[in-house]
Amino acid sequence: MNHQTDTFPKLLSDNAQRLASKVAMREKDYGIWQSWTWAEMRDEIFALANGLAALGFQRGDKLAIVGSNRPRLYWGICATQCLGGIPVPVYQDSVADEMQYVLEHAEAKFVIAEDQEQVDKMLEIQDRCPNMQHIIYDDPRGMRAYQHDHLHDFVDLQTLGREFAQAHPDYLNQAIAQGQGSDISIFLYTSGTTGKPKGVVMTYDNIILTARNSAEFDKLTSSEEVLSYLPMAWVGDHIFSYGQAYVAGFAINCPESETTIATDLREIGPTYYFAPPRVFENILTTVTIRMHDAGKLKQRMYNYFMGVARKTGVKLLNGEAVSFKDKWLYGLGNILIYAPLKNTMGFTRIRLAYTAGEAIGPEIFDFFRSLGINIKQLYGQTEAAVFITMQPDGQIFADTVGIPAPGVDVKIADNGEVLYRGPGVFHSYFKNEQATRETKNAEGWVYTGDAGYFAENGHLKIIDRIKDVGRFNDGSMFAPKYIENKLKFFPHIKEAVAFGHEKDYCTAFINIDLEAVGNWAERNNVAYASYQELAGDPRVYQMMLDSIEAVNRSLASDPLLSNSQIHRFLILHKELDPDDGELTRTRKVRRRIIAEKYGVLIDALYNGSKACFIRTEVTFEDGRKGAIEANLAIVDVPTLAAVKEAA
Amino acid sequence: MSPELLNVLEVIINGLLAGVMYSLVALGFVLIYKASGIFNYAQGVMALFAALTLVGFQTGQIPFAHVINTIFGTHLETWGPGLPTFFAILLTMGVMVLFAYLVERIVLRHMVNQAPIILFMTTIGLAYFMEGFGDLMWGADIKTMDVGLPSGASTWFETMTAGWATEGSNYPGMYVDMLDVAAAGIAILLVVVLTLFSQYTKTGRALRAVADDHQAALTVGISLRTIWVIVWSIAGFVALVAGIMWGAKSGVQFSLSLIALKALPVLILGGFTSIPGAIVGGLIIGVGEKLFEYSIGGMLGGATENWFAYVLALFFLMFRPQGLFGERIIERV
Amino acid sequence: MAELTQDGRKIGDILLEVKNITLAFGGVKALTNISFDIKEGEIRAIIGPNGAGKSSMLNVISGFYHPQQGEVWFRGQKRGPMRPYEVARQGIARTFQNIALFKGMSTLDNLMTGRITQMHTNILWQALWKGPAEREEIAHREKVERIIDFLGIQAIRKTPVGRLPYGLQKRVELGRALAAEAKLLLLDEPMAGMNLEEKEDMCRFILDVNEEFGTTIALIEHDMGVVMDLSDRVVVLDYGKKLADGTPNEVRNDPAVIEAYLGVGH
Amino acid sequence: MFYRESGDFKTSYSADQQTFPIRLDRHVVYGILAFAFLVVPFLINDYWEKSVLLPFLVWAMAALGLNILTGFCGQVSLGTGGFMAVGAYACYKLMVAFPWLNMFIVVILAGLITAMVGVVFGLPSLRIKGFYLAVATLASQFFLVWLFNKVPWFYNYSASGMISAPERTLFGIPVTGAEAPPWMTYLFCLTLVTIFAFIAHNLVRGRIGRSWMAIRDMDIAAEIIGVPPLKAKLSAFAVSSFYIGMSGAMLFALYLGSAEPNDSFGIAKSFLVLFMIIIGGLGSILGSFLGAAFLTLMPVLLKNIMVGWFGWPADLAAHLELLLIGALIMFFLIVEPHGLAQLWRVTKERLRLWPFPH
Repeated sequence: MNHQTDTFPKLLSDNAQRLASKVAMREKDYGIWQSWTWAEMRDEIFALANGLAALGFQRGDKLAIVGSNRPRLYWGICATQCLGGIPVPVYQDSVADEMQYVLEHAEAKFVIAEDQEQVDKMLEIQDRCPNMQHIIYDDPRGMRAYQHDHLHDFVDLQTLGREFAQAHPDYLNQAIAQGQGSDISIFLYTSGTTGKPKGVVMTYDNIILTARNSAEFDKLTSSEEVLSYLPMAWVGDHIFSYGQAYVAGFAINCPESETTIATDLREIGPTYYFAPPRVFENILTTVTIRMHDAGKLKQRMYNYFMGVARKTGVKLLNGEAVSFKDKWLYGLGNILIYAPLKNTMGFTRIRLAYTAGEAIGPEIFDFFRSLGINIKQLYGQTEAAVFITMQPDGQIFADTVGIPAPGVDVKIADNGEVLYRGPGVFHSYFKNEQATRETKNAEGWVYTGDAGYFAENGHLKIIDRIKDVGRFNDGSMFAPKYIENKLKFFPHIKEAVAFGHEKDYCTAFINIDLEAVGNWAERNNVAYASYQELAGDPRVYQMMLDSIEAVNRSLASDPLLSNSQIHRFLILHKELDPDDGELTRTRKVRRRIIAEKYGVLIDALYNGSKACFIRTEVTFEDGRKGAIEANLAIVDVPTLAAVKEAA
Repeated sequence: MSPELLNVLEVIINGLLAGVMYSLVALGFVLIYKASGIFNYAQGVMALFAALTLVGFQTGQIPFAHVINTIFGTHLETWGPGLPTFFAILLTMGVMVLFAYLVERIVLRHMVNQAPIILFMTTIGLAYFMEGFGDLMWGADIKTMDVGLPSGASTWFETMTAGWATEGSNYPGMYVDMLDVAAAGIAILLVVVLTLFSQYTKTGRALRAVADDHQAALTVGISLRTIWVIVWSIAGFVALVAGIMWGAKSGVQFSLSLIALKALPVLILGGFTSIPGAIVGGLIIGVGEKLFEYSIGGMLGGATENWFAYVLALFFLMFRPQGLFGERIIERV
Repeated sequence: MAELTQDGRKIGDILLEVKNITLAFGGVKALTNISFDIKEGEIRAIIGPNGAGKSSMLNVISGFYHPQQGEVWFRGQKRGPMRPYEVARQGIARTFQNIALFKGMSTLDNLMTGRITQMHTNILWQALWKGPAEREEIAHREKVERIIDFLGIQAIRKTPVGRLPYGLQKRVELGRALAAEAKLLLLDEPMAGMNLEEKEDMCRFILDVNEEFGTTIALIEHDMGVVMDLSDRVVVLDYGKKLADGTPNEVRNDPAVIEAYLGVGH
Repeated sequence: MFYRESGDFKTSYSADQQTFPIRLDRHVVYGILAFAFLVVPFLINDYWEKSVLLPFLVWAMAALGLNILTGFCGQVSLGTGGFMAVGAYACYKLMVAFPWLNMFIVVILAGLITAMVGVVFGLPSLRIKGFYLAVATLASQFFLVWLFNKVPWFYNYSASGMISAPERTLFGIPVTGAEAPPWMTYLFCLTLVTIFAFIAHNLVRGRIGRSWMAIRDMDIAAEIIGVPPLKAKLSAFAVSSFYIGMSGAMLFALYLGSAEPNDSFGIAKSFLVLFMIIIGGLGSILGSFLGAAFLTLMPVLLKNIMVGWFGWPADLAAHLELLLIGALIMFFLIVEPHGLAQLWRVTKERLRLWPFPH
């Protein structure tokens, strides 16, 4: 590959010339979208890099990045790479000792922290991280009183850098020139579903090649607009708002704060958008809820035209032929409903949207596609620099994740596990040879840990984590995740946990969606004081029962999974919560922990009792601990006989 | 006494008499403003309307004759000889009460706690409406009003005052119109009655309570609505009286509604909320403008009454922004 | 003679001093022979039971009331009789006991109005807008946006303040006073009618203001706890007379003060 | 429903605080202006000029002026008629004295003269507030009208006591007098009104406008945070009278052609303009136009219906019209005291959120 642009610093210089006056980055700050062109951004980054150099930053030093999506933090990544260092973005919402593990493990010498809050965390764990030498902060608010001997204000550091550049004009250029594609570009720590996070080591080639391939696959241009709101530590954000942005040269936009993302999304109106299924799910839920308050006429209009859209929209998007009448109706609907709706959601300009990480509900998927939003699924993981399979335009199916990404080979192992190989395949796990060997074999095949198979249309279908795929006592396959997803497709079910491994039949925990169910309660004036009370309401149980029966029906129709029909379930008295370790930061279910925590309940599900008492420790927003008690009803669900394939 | 002096005296007396008329109209404003905080611009038109109605009843006109004729091509005029003055007045009073009721029902109750300026504009709207309504109902032509009040110069006063003049200066004596005197008399009577009413009747006390604070009024046990109706009715009567006087003096016609404009300076002078203020203010202005016209007006080309009252009030305000008897405005942070 | 507080803030020379102020309305004496000073960079509290004349004192300082006797010295100069807006131009900003925001305007406009003393382009440029007027507008907008950010009221930037809840209105009013970038900030019961959380925020803001911008602050407050935590020195008024003056501790243990407060049953 | 704001974001303060921040609004306004300037002149005829367009423009100008004083600075004035008279007579004297003077200059000078008069009559506002002030302003109304009646110098000793506009040309085309073609007078007024509407907007969105609104919303607080009441109020009176003066000049020179104090500038006119801004919306530039449109077009409409269709006698129609206007005004004040502008604001919000209710 062209070694002019085989590292990000080189790409930066290149863009700064080709797209000098084109906006590279925006941030909603002080009421307007502050903008930086590629040229300006280069200068900022170089100033920072020189500043770091002035602090004695050495090749191979690690620099941790702690904070939400801020331009200066993104600059931190590239500045580090300029000096041949390794950036280590960290999940900023993780608690101090989780952070401490990552920083210590990564041997971070430098830290760029967003604000006082993050700096405080750093200072708290400093003594346990011997390598940590310098902390640079972005927002000076409240930092005045701090001891500044190893604390640096971002701007001051840049000034320092500019002076350093005066003294050593070509230091930086040399440093950049030394870098090459095979060098380490970044550590991305996976929030491991089990055990401690692993540091995935990526080379420039990994990121840049993957970014380039995928950009070509979707014809991304320098005119895209992206909203960068997902954690910087997550590989997805690193690809979508860093890798692809540098490769294609498009602009990324940082929201004002976590709380204003919706408004910022609406203002920016991205052309290229990634979100995990639950985000799209939330959007749909809010749309439905807000429409409930609308006037009769509006509602009728909305329902009618959404009907039209379901009938026509998807076809139009897939370029299939539709009758003139439908086209005309859709056009009318577009004026009256779709376009305004997209406008309020911020999707007016959207050209391409991706979702991944979890399976997405068909009706959610279709809702957006029928509006003319080209939302597609991809299947990926950190170790692959995201892309393993992706859906080509026009071949979109809700239940499959598409065909192998360009340059990637995918095969299914005998045990049903999905394996892949390609340019994005990670270098290694940092300081964890064994894990590396377990995951990546000699020929470079990576074990995804997911069970799946290629459907007859050549698209990959993921069932579940291979290690979660269990067997019922009768030996038939039990795929909890698959069942849980089917449950979670219902708007009023937020989380679900299915059990059945080495049991006779399948059972489930349900978490209701407070927003959706709460709204339902309001409309049917069901009074409730707390989440717990609402969850315990018999009418809510009935609602869940109906949904579960529906799931059973669909399961019955699948010969592989007909035994997985849910026989009994209960509604949990509290929301499963990352802070209680029940979910990962990316909201994946931690089965082991849940199994331990709620053992009594699981037993109750199988010993036929009608109710069960439970007392649980909880962590509140402010970190205080407490306990809640509840007596949970357990309900039996009618099941159907398996439908024979013939039928 | 020298004729000049006597002339001045004459001017003053006439000024006082005119002033009483101003006070009379101002009174209507004050009543409503005190009770409902509404600055009722329509007061003048109410006088016109009352006068029109009265004349209509007296002469037995058919209401809306003009309209009916236009639409149905009929030629209606009157339904008979008309009512004796006394009944006509009673009937007119009834009409004014009805009017007060309707105003409260249709307009006021929708306007509770609106900005004063909005209320004010509403009453201007009301004025327009009533003017159009009155004209449609009774026709816009100028009518003469005769309720049997004395009028013309008072000869004995003339002869009496003629005597005061110094010998030899064949001074004709002062001219005083009987009508003005009568009007003044009635106005004074009305004020007395009103004062007694507000002092010694339950309703009257309630009214005063409202003026001080609306909550208090409710505790007195009379609904604000009722009170408003009462107040507007009273204002209606006052308007009727004023209408009669001015009507009798210079015919019943549109210009009658302009007496409202005469009353305004009286109000700022006397203060929106003070009945004595209205009276004293009226007298000051009456005398003031007459004197000014007599002494300086001529040099300025006359007709200074149009504005003198206002300019007087204006300068007065510069030194006492809350008017003669109005409550003091205390500024706080 | 700059001294340091234990939390490392600098306290400078006397910024404002009132000498033997006596203020009367008609016959009633609101203030009798009051004297005290406010030093650069400190947080000064004025406390006292209701009707002690605290607000009157503030109104004297901000030039709204003109005392019959006594002098006000600001930045080393005796202040002649002044209209309130002239006082404001000297660099004294304030908030009011019962919020006095401009209800018809947005949060942003309220804050911009707070900077009115610093804006000067003449009416003709204003009419033209493009050019000096717009440049000035933007320059001040940038300053105001810093304050909006500082107070965390971005979300209500363009909302008419009339529609805001009480707590936020208080915050906006503080913002308007901050916008003036005054030397001396007078806060008249900044926490009146707030819930605990709002009070904590407000305390935080007051301390930050004093720390970040080094603004001198004089505040009236009923909540003793708040006063004692916040202020460097406290002056106690009662029935228009000065009861005590000193550090929170001195004041707390002053018998006269205790008496007065037990008197009104706090 | 028609708004597509997503993607229409602001990267600078000047963009953020421009006159029409929303793209669609901007385009619509440009469209309307283009139509008014480039199309209407070719369609206009005498009837439309004299009974619809000119009155609308003239009164819109007056409404702008009064709205600045009453709507933005909170000082109620009933002297509008008087100030219009000042504008008219100033215009007349200037036209006669300097025949060569460009008509635009004349009108603007007339405005300036009125502004000075306005300041004088505004002085009381420093002591007097609210209704007292409102009534006090009537003094100027009556005094001025009386003045122009009584002092022959103002109407150049003409026997009738009326003033009538001599013919003046602009680029060789008569703009005043009987010969002036409709499109010329129309374009003349349109240009003035457009320019000064924008100027008014610039004033109210900047420092001066804020000082006015501060005085309006809470004068004491305003003074304590540094707004000099004298400057604020008098500047409001000056600017307001300036606009009203110009409208008076336009009313006389371009619309009526001749004028006489009592009928043309009587107290009724003062009320009319006050109605315009209240029905249109206090403190809103747009409102001034809506109000002016409503109160100039509606009578025309009513007349057309009653006289034109039903063939009723004019006097009857006049009374009915009076009655209806009075009723309509009351109706409006009851249903939407904040005026048409507010009505529009609400509708717009709904359109922006469409299909959601809120």
